[in-house]
Amino acid sequence: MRKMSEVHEIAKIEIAIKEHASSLLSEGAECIIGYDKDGPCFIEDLKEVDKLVWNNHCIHNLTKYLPDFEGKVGIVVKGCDSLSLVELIKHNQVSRDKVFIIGISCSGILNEKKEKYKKCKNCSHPSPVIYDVLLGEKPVPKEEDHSDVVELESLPHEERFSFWERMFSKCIKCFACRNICPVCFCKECLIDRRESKWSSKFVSTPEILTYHVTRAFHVADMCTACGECERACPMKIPVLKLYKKLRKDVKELFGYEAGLNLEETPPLISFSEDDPEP
Amino acid sequence: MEMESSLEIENPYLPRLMKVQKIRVETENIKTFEFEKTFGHLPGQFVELSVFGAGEVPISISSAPPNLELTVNRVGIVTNAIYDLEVGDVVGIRGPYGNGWPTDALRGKNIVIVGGGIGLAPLRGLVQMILSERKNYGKLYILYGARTPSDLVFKQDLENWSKAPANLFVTVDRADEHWKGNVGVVTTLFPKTDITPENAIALICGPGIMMKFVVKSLKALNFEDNQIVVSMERVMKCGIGKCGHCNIGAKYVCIDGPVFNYKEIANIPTELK
Amino acid sequence: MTILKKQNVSKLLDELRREYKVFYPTRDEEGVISFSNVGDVVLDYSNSTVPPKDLFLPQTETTFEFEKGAEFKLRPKVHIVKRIVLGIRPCDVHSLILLDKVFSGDFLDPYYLQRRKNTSLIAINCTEPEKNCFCSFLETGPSLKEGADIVLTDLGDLYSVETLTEKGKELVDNKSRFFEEVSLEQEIARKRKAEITKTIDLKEIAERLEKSFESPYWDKVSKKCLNCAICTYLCPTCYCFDAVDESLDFKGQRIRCWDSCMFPSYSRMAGGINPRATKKDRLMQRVYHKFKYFDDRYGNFACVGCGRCVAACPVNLDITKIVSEVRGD
Amino acid sequence: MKEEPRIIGFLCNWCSYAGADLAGISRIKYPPNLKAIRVMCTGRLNPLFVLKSFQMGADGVLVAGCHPGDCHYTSGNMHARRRMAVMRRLLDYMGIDKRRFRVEWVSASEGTKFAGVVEEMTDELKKLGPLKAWRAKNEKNE
Repeated sequence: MRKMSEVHEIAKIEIAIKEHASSLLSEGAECIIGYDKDGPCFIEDLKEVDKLVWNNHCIHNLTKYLPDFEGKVGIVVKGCDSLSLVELIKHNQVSRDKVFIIGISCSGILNEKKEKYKKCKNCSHPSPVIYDVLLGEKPVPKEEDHSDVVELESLPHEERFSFWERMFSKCIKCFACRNICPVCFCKECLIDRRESKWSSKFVSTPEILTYHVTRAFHVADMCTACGECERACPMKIPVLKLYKKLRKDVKELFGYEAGLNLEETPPLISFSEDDPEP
Repeated sequence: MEMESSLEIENPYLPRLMKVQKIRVETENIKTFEFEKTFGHLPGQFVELSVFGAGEVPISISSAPPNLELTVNRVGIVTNAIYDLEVGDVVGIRGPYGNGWPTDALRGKNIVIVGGGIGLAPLRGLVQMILSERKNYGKLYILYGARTPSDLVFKQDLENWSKAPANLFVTVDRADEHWKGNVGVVTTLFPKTDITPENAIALICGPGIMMKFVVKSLKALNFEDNQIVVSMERVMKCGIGKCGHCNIGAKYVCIDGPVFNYKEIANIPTELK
Repeated sequence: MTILKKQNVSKLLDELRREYKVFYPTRDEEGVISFSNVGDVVLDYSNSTVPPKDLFLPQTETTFEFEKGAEFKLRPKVHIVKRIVLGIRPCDVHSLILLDKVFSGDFLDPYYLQRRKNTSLIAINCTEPEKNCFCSFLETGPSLKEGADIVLTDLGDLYSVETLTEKGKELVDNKSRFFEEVSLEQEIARKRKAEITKTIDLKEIAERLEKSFESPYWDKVSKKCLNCAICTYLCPTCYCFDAVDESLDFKGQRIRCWDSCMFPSYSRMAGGINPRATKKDRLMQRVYHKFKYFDDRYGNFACVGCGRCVAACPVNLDITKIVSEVRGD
Repeated sequence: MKEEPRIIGFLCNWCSYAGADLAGISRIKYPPNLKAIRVMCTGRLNPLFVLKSFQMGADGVLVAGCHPGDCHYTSGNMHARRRMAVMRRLLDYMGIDKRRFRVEWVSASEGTKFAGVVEEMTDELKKLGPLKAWRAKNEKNE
């Protein structure tokens, strides 16, 4: 059960979102990317501002859509989503001055069964790290939780492999994990380039493993563990367990965490003389 | 495990093996391959050509029956593998597929043939057929355009056609120092002709954008939609109406086409992209 | 009427397995339901995550093997094992009726048809549909009248058994010791009525789609689409496939695998021109194909109302909403 | 008969490939289990190269390049060092033992070192046995 004060807070945020949306649109913004009752929505008309909602089900990471727009846009961004936005700006996919960030301090999103999403239970960034306006009271951040990664790491190699093998044998290669990922912004994915023969349409477990590991590696220093990939997966493959491992390693090896600030150089496009040996 | 007897049906996915008999270089990127004369086809039909290991692609037949010639432009993995074939190499061929040009409907008509680039390939067999029974048809106009003089295909045929009882007009988008003919896209040829829509049928094949403008020019000459016939290109994986790739609206290019009366597809917005 | 007691299901399954390869719904640790021939049978499911179409049109299959050498060899690989699919839902049975239309016709597809011919279907009527089910609007459920050999209906601790074909009747007769005869009235009274709550407005859909090619509605509705293949891969009626060669040295195989019209590569021609270049084009293609083109060609909508695409879409795109809303003006 | 381990070696053109050459010219004996693939620089190595090697049946993968600081292209190997560090841990996490993926710095003059690395790795892989897990197998539900 949610506390009364929380419900009130949520309603206040929704009103504020609508107000900001209205003023942005009247100032000439191309679009407001927010939530309506059916998930992501794109408000271009002042008359439609009332469709915008904020509630416990606004799970989608809307930053995915930002690179689709050229003009000025307003966007509703939760704490976790803001990390992806930092990465998008850092990698020149979005320009900071063309986006107005309506940041929301979030206390966790509920799934269909009215339970908090797994990733929300131990949220390390409930409040946006980047915003133009911040709505909601700042909740207390927690340390990023890597316990599931550590647990898998402690198993022998064979068990680790059979875990992933069982999981990935379910994969139907729908590419939802890739297509929903905000930092998978390549215009053409290496995996789709049939000329190169690096990947095949043949669906077999080794082929699928190669796809997932390749993608994981490509987003190693950009993944913010927003968890959209895992949520999108129709086969309920815990892919976040893979990406969180990379976040953990990149932090341990290079002291870097994706999404925290705009200044730090991503570690896999730079180096230092005293890097650890592989 | 108990086995049940297999269905006695022909496997339409199994190509027949054929050897390349002759190769003619058309341009830097285009070659014509000749195979043994085994099956009858209609001008405008196509085959599915396999280079095993590279894959399979639909290729229109560029000769009149009974000759089987395929003219291929190297643009992707498979067509590059085809380009590299040598005489004697084994390929797989399925087909012929598709409807072909409406040859019966052309009898007694004035015929306007418009080709762009390698789009002349499916039209070549038709021209050959018309010329071989010339008296059955009215006037014959052949309008052909390519990017540069070196991109013109079937140079020997063009030479022959210029002497045949036909009105041949050739143009290039960009000329070189030796080019003395017309310069400009294929639609710039129309004013040089005396084409009228009376008792005429126009048959077009070329890149989507070229066909779009040719249709526009023909309509400016008062051609009706049903006097315009186009040959379409789409991604195809099966050639037999199963794989779903080549649909234009409810039509499949592979079994309902590749030749369409423009009237059939005129109202679908993606048709000539 | 004939009944099958629930406690006899696994015994019947063991018996059938001696003669057939039997596929049935199973549930894994994460709750994903898929058809398999190993693991525990699950019949109290509402709908499988992945439709059983992959038993007939596998996601990946070898059509033939080739070997280059002094002599060139082609070996087709057509599948001829006798199978039973147990526990298939009415909507999925109807999807197979639609796929039959595609894979027969002027050209027969031996891979699909062979599997269909050698597979018996034991369907199970729906008593508890999911909230995204809308089969009643397409007349593909919740109860089955054609398409399977046997239909079961859940009546609490037993299933009523109905045979729809000779093949089904033979099957029940051969295994008669697992079935019982009981009086009719008593069982019918216990039958629950399945309730479909989701709606779709199919009225004049062909005309509405015809008129809305240029409608700005499509720009709006397609904006959130991610162009992943969930909706098409999980759709029991989507049949598009790709064919590719896989080879090492002199040996190889031609493979056909599912393809999705949601992928840009689906319609991109060699050389780079793509007649469906935007996600709007691709979403339109999916909707038009399902509710117009397929109907024009085969006389049915290519939708059986299973609701999988609605339930699984990560951005809540709802085809029932699109179909109900789209207007020409 | 016991299966011999198969190692795919990605050797940089300027140092390690020359190092391997030197090992050959100097007639240093080392196991024939390594299939060398020359790349211009370890920095050119796409992670897919490593993955694909395992997928296609390699039991081990060796990446060898110039010593840090000696890259022909100034910093290619420095970038590779970071990438391969991440890759190695990732593969280990996926169930491919760390010892199956080695990154070594071998200069053009280190023929002996190169031979030693290959020998060591071959021995280790013999102990670990073949990596069956990732090899291409296919067709479910038939």
